[in-house]
Amino acid sequence: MIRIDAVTKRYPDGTVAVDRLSLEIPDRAITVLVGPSGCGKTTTLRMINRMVEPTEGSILLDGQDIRQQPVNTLRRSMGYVIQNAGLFPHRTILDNIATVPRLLGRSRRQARDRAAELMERVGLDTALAKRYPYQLSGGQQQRVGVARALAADPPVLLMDEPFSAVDPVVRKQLQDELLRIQEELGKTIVFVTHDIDEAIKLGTRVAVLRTGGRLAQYAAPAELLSAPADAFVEDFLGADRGIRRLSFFPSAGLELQTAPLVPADADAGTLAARATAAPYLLVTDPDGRPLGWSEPGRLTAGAVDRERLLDYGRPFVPGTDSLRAALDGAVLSPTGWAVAVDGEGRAVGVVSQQVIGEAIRAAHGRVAERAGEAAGR
Amino acid sequence: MIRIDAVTKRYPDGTVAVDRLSLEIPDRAITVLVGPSGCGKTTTLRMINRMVEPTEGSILLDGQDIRQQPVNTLRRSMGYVIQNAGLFPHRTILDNIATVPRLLGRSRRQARDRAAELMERVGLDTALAKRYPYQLSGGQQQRVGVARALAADPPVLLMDEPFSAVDPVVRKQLQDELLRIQEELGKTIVFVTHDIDEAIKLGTRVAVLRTGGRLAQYAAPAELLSAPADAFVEDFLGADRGIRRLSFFPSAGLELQTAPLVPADADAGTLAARATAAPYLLVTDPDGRPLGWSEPGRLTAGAVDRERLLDYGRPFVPGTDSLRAALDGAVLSPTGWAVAVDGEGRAVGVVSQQVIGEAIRAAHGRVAERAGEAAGR
Amino acid sequence: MNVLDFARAFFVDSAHWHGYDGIPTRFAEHIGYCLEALAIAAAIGLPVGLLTGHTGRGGNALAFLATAGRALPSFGLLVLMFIWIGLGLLPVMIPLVVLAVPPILVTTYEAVRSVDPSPVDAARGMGMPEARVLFQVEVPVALPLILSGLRTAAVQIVSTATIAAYVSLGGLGRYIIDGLYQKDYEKVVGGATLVAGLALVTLALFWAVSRLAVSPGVRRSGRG
Amino acid sequence: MSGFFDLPSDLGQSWLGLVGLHLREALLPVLAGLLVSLPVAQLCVRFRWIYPPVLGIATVLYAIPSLAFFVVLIDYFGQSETTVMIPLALYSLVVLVPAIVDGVRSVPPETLAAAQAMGFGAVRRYFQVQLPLAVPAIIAGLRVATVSSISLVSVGMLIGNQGALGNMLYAAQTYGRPALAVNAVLTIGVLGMLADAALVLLRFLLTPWMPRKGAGR
Amino acid sequence: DNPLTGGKADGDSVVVGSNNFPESTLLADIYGEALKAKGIKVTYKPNIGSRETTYGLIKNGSLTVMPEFNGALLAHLDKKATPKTLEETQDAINAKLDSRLTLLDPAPAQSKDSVTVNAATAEKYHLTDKSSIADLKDIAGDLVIGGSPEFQARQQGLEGLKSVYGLEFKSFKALDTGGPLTLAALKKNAVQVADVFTTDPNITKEKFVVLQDPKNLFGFQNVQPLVRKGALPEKGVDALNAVSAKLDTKTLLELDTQVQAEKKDPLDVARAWLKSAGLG
Ligand SMILES: Nc1ncnc2c1ncn2[C@@H]1O[C@H](COP(=O)(O)OP(=O)(O)OP(=O)(O)O)[C@@H](O)[C@H]1O
Ligand SMILES: Nc1ncnc2c1ncn2[C@@H]1O[C@H](COP(=O)(O)OP(=O)(O)OP(=O)(O)O)[C@@H](O)[C@H]1O
Ligand SMILES: [Mg+2]
Ligand SMILES: [Mg+2]
Repeated sequence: MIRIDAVTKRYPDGTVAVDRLSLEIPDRAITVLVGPSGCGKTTTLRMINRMVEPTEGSILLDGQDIRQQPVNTLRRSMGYVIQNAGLFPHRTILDNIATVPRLLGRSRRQARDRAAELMERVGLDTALAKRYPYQLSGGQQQRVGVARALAADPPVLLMDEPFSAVDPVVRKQLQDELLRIQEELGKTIVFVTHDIDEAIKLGTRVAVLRTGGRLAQYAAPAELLSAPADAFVEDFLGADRGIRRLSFFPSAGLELQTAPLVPADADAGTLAARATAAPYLLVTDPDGRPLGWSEPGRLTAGAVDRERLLDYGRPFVPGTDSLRAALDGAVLSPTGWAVAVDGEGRAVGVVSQQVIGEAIRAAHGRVAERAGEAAGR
Repeated sequence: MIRIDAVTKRYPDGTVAVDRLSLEIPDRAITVLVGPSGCGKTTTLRMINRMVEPTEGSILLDGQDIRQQPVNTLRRSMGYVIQNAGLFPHRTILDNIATVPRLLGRSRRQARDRAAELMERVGLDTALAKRYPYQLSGGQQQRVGVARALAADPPVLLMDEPFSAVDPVVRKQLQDELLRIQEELGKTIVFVTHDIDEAIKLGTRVAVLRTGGRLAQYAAPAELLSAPADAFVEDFLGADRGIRRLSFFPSAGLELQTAPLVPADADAGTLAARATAAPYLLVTDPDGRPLGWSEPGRLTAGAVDRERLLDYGRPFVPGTDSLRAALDGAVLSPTGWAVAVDGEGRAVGVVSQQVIGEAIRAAHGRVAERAGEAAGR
Repeated sequence: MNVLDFARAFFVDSAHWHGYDGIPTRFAEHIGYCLEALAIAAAIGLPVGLLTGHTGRGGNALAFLATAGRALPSFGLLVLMFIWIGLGLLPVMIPLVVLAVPPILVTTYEAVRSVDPSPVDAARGMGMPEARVLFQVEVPVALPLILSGLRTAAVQIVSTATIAAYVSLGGLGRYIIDGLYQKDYEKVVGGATLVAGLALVTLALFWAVSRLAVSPGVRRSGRG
Repeated sequence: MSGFFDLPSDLGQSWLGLVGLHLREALLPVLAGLLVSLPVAQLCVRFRWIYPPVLGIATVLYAIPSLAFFVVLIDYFGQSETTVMIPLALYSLVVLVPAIVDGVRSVPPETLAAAQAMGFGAVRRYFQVQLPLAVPAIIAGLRVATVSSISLVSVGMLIGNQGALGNMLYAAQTYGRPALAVNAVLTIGVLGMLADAALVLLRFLLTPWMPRKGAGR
Repeated sequence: DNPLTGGKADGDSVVVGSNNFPESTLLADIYGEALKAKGIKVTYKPNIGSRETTYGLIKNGSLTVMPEFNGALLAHLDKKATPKTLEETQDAINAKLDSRLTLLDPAPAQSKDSVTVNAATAEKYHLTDKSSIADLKDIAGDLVIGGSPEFQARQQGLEGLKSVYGLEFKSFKALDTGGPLTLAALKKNAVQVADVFTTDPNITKEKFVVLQDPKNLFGFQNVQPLVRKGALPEKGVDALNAVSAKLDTKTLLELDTQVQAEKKDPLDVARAWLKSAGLG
């Protein structure tokens, strides 16, 4: 665990970048520092690997003051990833990644083998190994940066706005990969961003800093969304707080209705039987994939006019997707019902917006209960 | 009206940047070109002011081929705003803005007066007039860019990712200001971005381009969200399509309930009378501002324990805010009810998630009707 | 007779190809002076430039020194040093070194200063000792510019080493000074041609060195 | 005749006179070089392919020792200032042309695009945008060219008292007065540095629009 | 005249030039001041360079008056000439002299190039001021000779030493025209033999030994003004001839000593002498 203890950083010019900050950064989780430009995120991060020395306070790594070990040893035990990756332009991708193992005295061969292994882990084609950084796209460079930081298998990873220079699509990929890597490797990651969405998506815990380097709130993302500590945090979280928070409510418990599902080739009897099951029926193709909604009265056996079916929105996968996806599906369809599908896209049920609403309220209840328990302890 | 007519641009190196693109750009509206990096947005924009000449096809401005007037006359009739503003670093802010009026032969005095006027219009303190660009923040520079483009009062404004280099908070301000300016001045604006949120927020119509410079879809934002033309557009719009679309559904028609509102100092009689009105009551302060929800049973006359009230989420302003805000409010509160307030923040009613759901379905219906009418015509 | 004829006449005259005043001897002498001067200048300029560039300190003092170095006239220094020191190689080396240090110093400083800070930051962040940061990151990335500083210095030395002849040393300047006093254009043009040729060879050498020594990653990303 | 500023009669000038002469012989060539460089550099910017050959020719000229130039030029221009100034002007090209080319090329593309979009024609764009923005680079080049020109003039002494302050070097040798050589070297050095400082000041005055941090080199 | 010569030989001003050695400058000052004393406007162009250069300049009109040494001038004009007398020298020169130029009366003062060895060499090879250049025949191969760069290519230089005395030195070191480089080199034994002017005050001071020139390679070296025809008014010609008449070798040596050893300004020395001789 990294423990930042009442740390203040005053730069020689008098700027107070960080002001009496205390944070406990749990092991094997992603802790995100977020806040407006100039609020001291980078400074805080760099104090952890002593690229900046605190003016006051101390930082403990597993209970030991980080000033007690030689600075370069400390840094080698922490991966560091920055915006634009900061790759060495004069070295090939492979040698970039192999840098720290080489620093640690590994043989060139060993270091390169390790580098090749890491390229795969971060999703880079090993055909790129002999290329130079300028021959890579921004997203690829960023992956190399992550691989390089991981090369010595350090327990801690410090990441300073690593994805902010790539376009939104690639950024999403990189975020997903980071989550995957984190799941596989269980590193202690401190991640700096100024993008609240990124913070909420990636963070196990999120520390919101305000200008002047003071801590505004430090909480799990769901808690941040449901109970912002003050107006500053609330503003910073933006307008969609409620809906975004639904990302943390699982859709697993939703009670799906299967009665409104009818195959396109259903016979008249089936149709008649389902007619009263729901205001709308979801027509599916022979594989069970949703085609669209129809009022029961408009359906005739064996002949579905696909053109006349109503849009079924964007289906969600119960268990995998959150209530947010379910609600999105429900409000997207004119019927107000969301379609649930399995991993292969086959409809497994439908759920009304009302049921989703109840699930949301129930989830609120559970959160409140847990909060109560936590408070009671 | 600007009419892009089957325009193709092939660069000398063989890259086809724009491929048989046809677009009608309406007057006095913001038309947004959006698409992934390299899809030909900048090329398209620059063909409009002939900084790039089409290989094939033609562009008409108010029915006249743009090649028929002298190129510099054409360009002076169009404002052009780009990322990082492209300000002249060697000229003061005032002189930057005064550039085009000076080119058009206005006297230095006149041009500067005009420039000062424009600084105010775009929200720049005139105290900045004598500064040089390097002395301004990114957001201020971008405002100068807009002012400069407006200086000659051109009917057309071409904007190429003007806000993409500033941070999200400033970016939102700039977007809001652009909408305000557009409302005041009624320019024909062609706006390039790769950010779909920006496109949806600003665009009267949005043209989605795909890599290779072909048009994927050209529609109003609401239509884009409800009926993406294909999987590419759907992917490009991202996951929150349904909820984002609610931004275009007004909250004005929502039926508000006032019965659950109780003042904090309500007497026992009032409390009793309201007890059955709803599962939860919204307690308000003496000014009528919401304090929080409570189950009726938990309230005792004259003594509200504010700590025990439930969070009322983020209230919405009926008429001003959209159904998106209302739904956000509803899912944010553990009660599932959204609070409506007036401009001063006084509670004017509450609405359940279910009612919002119905309103959404009704809105869907209206859209479908209008689409039907449009198709029928 | 035009310049080309003079040059041809100079080179076809077999008398110019052997003996103590022959082209091979003079050429070797000239190269000797140049190499020595460049080596001394590099030994002064490179370490100081690397160090100041790496720490980012002393830039102003360095700029002042460099301007001073450039402003001192090589020829004047030569005469002064001759008056003070007398005959010998030292009076020639001093002005040549004074001439060559500023470009090496300033370019090296600028080259290291202008290295993209993010790889350097990353290098520190991964626990590289400062010396390695300098020699394994900053220097390889700054190498093209550092070489260009050395190249400028080398070409200036090649051209200026001709002044050695004024204090009765050898080198290609011999032909030019002798040619001047003997009113022998063949010698002057021939000598000048040899000097220019040597300068071109120097350029080519530096080009070859930068091809070999500069990482393709830096070469391509630098100038495009 | 032994004071620091007492010059032998055969120099035909007072110390101050030599300073004036020196400045003229050094600065006129740089000015001429600048006037030639501007259009040449513009051509190089316009037509990229002529830049390498132009640079190549300039480099070769630069490599030719000034004395060799003098000897050949004496036949055409005699023992005159012109003879001394022509090579100096040629030398300034090798510094000025790349400086201007780089300066003009380093104008941010978005600034140029903005100018183009505002309807600036090519000429206006050159004079109102590219050239002013290239001023820092041009002056950086001028500083190097001026300082080396000032120091190179002294070689003119070898062709018969055409080296202005450099002539003192000859006198120092023949009359065995080292002080004269010290005087010459120091005066030339100080002149060079003053000229450099003047150019820095000029840059400062011409570019109020540049961030004012550090003095530059 | 070529307008581009940059010379100031226009109209009324007389341009007096000199070669790049102190004696030449001193002579130019003497002749120039004598002209000034007669009210003629004078411009000096001192320290120009070698004869090869100055002869070209006076030919093209950049210079009007040039103090010359008749034997050296002849050697420049005609390498083969071996005059036995002063008259023969004058005739030989006049035969080859450019038609636009003329020589005024020669002065008795002579300042010859010479083959001079330093003290160490003299001692080593037992050379005295009675020894002849020819005595170097056997040892020349071990000796380095120094002189002005032009000495290397002149008849009255390496070429003559080879053709007249059959000397082939180990190598030649280009120095200056009997100036500080030559002295330094000779003193430091960087050269063992050098071309030193016979009027050089350093010869006695440094115990250099001037070798005899029995074959008269360096010929007559009388000081003699070379002028452009018609460029000098009559009174000027008279003034210069009057100066030459009073200038003998002893005087010249004395004046040289004042300039080179006592470091007086040549102009002051020239004026003082002219005054004392009743010419200024
Ligand atoms: N070396 C320094 N000297 C002086 N002030 C500094 C220095 N580094 C940073 N600062 C100042 O300290 C404050 C915090 O800087 P820091 O870089 O930590 O912010 P940040 O949160 O990372 O901002 P951003 O989002 O822009 O990266 C800022 O006001 C900054 O200007
Ligand atoms: N001058 C040019 N010469 C050759 N190809 C070009 C040129 N300009 C642009 N292109 C190419 O044309 C395509 C479209 O470029 P364009 O700049 O219009 O894209 P864009 O949509 O604006 O991209 P971005 O979002 O990155 O700004 C790209 O593939 C680009 O590489
Ligand atoms: Mg930061
Ligand atoms: Mg673009």
